Amino acid sequence: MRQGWSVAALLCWLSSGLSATWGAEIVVTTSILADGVHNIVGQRLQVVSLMGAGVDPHLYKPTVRDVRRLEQARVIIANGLKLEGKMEQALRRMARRTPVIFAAELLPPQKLREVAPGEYDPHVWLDPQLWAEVLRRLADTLGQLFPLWRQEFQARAQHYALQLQELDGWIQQQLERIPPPQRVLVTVHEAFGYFGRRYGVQTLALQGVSSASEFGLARVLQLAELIHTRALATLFAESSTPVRALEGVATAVRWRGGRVRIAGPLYTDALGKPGSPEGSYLGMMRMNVERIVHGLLPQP
Amino acid sequence: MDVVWTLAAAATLALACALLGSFLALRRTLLLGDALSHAVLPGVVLAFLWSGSRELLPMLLGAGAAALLATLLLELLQWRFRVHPDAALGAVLATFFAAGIFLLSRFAGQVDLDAECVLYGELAYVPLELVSVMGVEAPRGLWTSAALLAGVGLFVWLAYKELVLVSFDPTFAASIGRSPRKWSLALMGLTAAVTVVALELVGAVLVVALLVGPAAGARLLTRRLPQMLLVSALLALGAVGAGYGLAWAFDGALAGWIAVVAGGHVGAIVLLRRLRKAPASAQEPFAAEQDNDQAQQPG
Amino acid sequence: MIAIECRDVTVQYGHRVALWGVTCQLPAGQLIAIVGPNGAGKSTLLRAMVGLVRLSRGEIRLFGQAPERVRRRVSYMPQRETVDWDFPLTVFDVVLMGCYGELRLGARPRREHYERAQRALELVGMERYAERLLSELSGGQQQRVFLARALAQQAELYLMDEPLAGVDAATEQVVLHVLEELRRQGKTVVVVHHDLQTIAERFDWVVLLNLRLVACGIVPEVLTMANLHGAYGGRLQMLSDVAQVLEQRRQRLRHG
Amino acid sequence: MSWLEIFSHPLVLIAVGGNALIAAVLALVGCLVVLRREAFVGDVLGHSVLPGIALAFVLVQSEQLGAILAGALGAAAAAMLLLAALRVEPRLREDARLGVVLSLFFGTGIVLLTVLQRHGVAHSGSLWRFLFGQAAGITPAELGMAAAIGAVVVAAIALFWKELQALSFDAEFAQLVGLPVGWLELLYRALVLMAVVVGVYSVGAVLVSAMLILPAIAARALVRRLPSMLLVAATLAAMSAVLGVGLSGLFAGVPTGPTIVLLMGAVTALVMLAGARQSVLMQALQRGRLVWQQRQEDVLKLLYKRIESSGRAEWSSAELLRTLRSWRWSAVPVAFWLALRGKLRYRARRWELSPGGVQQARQIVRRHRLWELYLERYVGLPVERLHGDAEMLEHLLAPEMTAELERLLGYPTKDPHGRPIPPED
Repeated sequence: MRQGWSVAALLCWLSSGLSATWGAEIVVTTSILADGVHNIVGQRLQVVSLMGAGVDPHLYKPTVRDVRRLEQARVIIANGLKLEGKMEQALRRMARRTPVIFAAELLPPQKLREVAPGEYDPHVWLDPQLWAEVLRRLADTLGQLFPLWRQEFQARAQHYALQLQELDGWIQQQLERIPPPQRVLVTVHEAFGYFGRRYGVQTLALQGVSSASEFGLARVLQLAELIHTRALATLFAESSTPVRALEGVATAVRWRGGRVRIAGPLYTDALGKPGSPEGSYLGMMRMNVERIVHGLLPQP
Repeated sequence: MDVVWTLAAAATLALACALLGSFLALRRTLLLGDALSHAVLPGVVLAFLWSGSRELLPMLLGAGAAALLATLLLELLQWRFRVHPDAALGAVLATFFAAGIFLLSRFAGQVDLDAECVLYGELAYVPLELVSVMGVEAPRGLWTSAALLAGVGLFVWLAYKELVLVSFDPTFAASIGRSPRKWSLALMGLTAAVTVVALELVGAVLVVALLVGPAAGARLLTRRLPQMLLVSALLALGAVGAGYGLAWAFDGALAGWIAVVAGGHVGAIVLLRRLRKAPASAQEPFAAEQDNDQAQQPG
Repeated sequence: MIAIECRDVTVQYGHRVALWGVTCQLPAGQLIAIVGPNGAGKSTLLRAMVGLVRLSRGEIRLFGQAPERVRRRVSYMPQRETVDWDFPLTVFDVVLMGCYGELRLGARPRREHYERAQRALELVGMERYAERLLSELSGGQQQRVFLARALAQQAELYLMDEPLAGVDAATEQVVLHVLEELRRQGKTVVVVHHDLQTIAERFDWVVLLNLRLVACGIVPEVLTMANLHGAYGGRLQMLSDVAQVLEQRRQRLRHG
Repeated sequence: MSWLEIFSHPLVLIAVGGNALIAAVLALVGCLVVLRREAFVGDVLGHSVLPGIALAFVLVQSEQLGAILAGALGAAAAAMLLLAALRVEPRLREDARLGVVLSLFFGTGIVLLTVLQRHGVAHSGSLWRFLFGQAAGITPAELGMAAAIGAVVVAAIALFWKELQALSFDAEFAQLVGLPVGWLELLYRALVLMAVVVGVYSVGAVLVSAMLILPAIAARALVRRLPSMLLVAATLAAMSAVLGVGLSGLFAGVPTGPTIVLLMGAVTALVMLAGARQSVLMQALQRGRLVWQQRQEDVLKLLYKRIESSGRAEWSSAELLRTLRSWRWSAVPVAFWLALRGKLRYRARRWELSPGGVQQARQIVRRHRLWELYLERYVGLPVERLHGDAEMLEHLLAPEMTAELERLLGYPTKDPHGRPIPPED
């Protein structure tokens, strides 16, 4: 994957950094990224995320102050792989003035899921192992930008990676409780690709990777058919997309005689409200897995 | 610096829209902008699917082609099939837009593309995209809107006489050899160009607001055409400035606030004129005639 | 010298026949009236003379040439109602439009044009209203502005559509005075008019029309009881019945 | 999945029912809107709903059907009020008023959206859905709501039919006649509001304005009378909805809402080109039929004149062919057609006009010569021009007009060229 950051950017960063009158050191797009970066830089650098909780990164409308923050940030970190829609285009063009790092694009392509020729699934953070690697690479890159704290960033990344490893083990163990045929995750838009790949959970979704594309009736019927034949019991709503779409599928399955309920909502593209348990990445993932397990375990 | 860039780009675009909007207001075809801003979607999507890239040029070509087709269809519906202008506009607008969404869902479903993202620009991003032309570094948006303003300005400067004549008295214009059809098509084409460029830059809602608001407000405030053009330009700049201030104060979407101000100020003017006229006991010398004039055209 | 020559002029709007086989020669330097009942095709004939209307059959020659080629020498004054009088223009702006025919794209009017417009305004007695807005004018004043605009064109042939319709007495006098002034200058003036009384007193030539030419010539010869009965009488009812039948059968009158 | 399976699937039936109902309701109201030349109001109202919904989201913090609808209704009503209020200023024309309200409300909608985003209200992004609509995801609750509002709209139109008709055609007259114009105007606006709000919730703002306008234009071109126009518009709309849902059910990636609109657009285009009376095709057909009828009458007249001049009433095949060809090549197929219709007979190796043929020919010649006399005596056309115009008019005269013409001309027996005018029989 091409390097998201270039030497030229470093030079102009040096010049613009000094003139920074106000604004965060690091500006990050999604709240999930912000949580990760915060775990790398700790208190050294101020981390600000543009998108709040429950916001669908794809349909995000920037405000004037967001632009000011981007303008004056020392480093901008975005997820990339077209998660941020229109904003990504603008950020790519900004790369000449301010260093912009596309976190997901730090990973080698073979580790990514290709959903269409040249298009990759951006939801890398839902696989803790992969997310740990992203953060590790991010720490190296940030280390180059801030040589003073290189070791510290890498140490913190390493420490956080252990927590992620522990989370990974916990998830593995939790998912064991679900009988294999039931290990199917049905959501509105296809966010759990990496999660499914990591833990052997099959994922089905109404929409493709982008939550903005409009699904047709055919997809609803096809999904309902699949759910009915596989006798699946639970559909999962998401925090950043409407639940109405799933109700259609549920109605279809119920009419075919199947029993199905809508659980969740799961957090996919954004963390929960700050301060709440699902306000941090680790909390969010635990909440998600608990809800998945609870949802997929056969009801008494 | 981002403030200056954004304001400059928005202001130049607003001026171009205000200038053009004034003539559209006189010809009562202000809604053309709204119709075209929807009608270009299929053209843009086809351009994207065909060229596989979101670069400006293919998008503009696609949008331009769609706008031209929409304009011809409008003419056909109105002249050949006697459909009322409003209905023709609505029909073309909706069908073209639906075609656009159809193409998007059918062929670009997987690729991360949607009406909101592929078509409508975002004014806030303007300062972030710097491009250097002849050594001067300025946002791409500023260059395009400056070129647009130059184009519209030149057109109005050169064809001012003809535009006024054709809009005021088409029959007389025809009798001295200036064909009204040719000039109205030229005006429609220019509107299509402004809409297409502005769409890519600031999004659909702002295009309509900038085309309609200042022109409608100026129409109320002034009595002579040259004054109207000037006042509509000032109102446009005012809308951009006030919009930016409000967007900054409430940390809201810039395009949204400018649209609110551009649309809202007309309501305020109407209210003020109502208040000023109602208690005014001493009628102006010609008010008698003016009143019957108003009676003749109940809007 | 013949100013206007019409040969078998036939005009069809969609499927309604407006003019049928009108053939006549109108002399130059005369005050000519086109008169006839409602729907007789008076305005259509005038607009045909300016080249604003496509002829289904026949042709029209102005000074021996096609109307399109002599635009500069012809001035046309449309009916008042065709215009939005709430347009943000002053009286002077409108009169100045009379000179636009000579100005190239982008060329600004020069001093001589301003003077010509000023003189035209004086001729119609509207010079005090030069800076006044259109929306502040009465019906008569609007008519005089249109007349001034026509005069500003300084043409040889003036074609005026109902210049005296619905105007106050003062404006009527001004218009008639201007018509006489134009005739004195040897210009040809063709006026669509309905009041036979004024025509008898003030006009030289008359074209009596009702879908087809009833009569054309000097006033005393044309305004005879027989002709008037022919034009206004009922016996041409059959013709309008047929026009009505054409309408129903959607039959285009293509012939010859 | 085949067509049959699709339409037996309960979910599809809901989507079909919902979309067809909404399309029909919008089409009914659309007719009134288009006839009142307010077609663009639908588009403006559709977009003005956005701030209302955003506000409902801010207050209720979730996607409750009731709250969303209340918000949408409130905003649309406010937009309508503002439109009416702005009407007080004559300098502000209709298109300016619509543009101002559109930008004001749509701008407010976007501003509220960013406020929602800032406060992290759940799935604020989904508001865009109300613009582009999610016609495939119609839920039973929405179907019920659409049915309820549909019933109200249909009942109101049926009940107050003549009043609404009068109001749309000539409001001043309606007032003079004593109709409660104020209340009727309110009723009309309420109908539009309800239809638009329900439509926006399920198919999106832009598709609403399409369904308001397209069926009305198509129906107007197809039928003359207002009641049948409403019926045809509603049927066309419902049919394209059913087909649209079916297609989007069968083929993946085919969006439901836009497909319905495209189908409706295609129907309208088809009607304009081929279906309607004044459509391109129909007029061509009519003209064709007329010309063919004229050709037959011309040939009959030609043969009758030959009988008149040569005194012989039958001809050999060669003679007949020579006569026809001398006049015009196309006369040959026409004669063949006349033979088929029994106007021309082949007896004992001879061609002759059948009694019916003779009778029709005489009538044509009679009309022709009467016309020549009229044109010569009243219209003052030069004699050599008479034949041309009379040639044209003879085909058009209805029998009663010919009798009236004869009475006017004083029952003449000779035409301007001295030829006898056959009596009427």
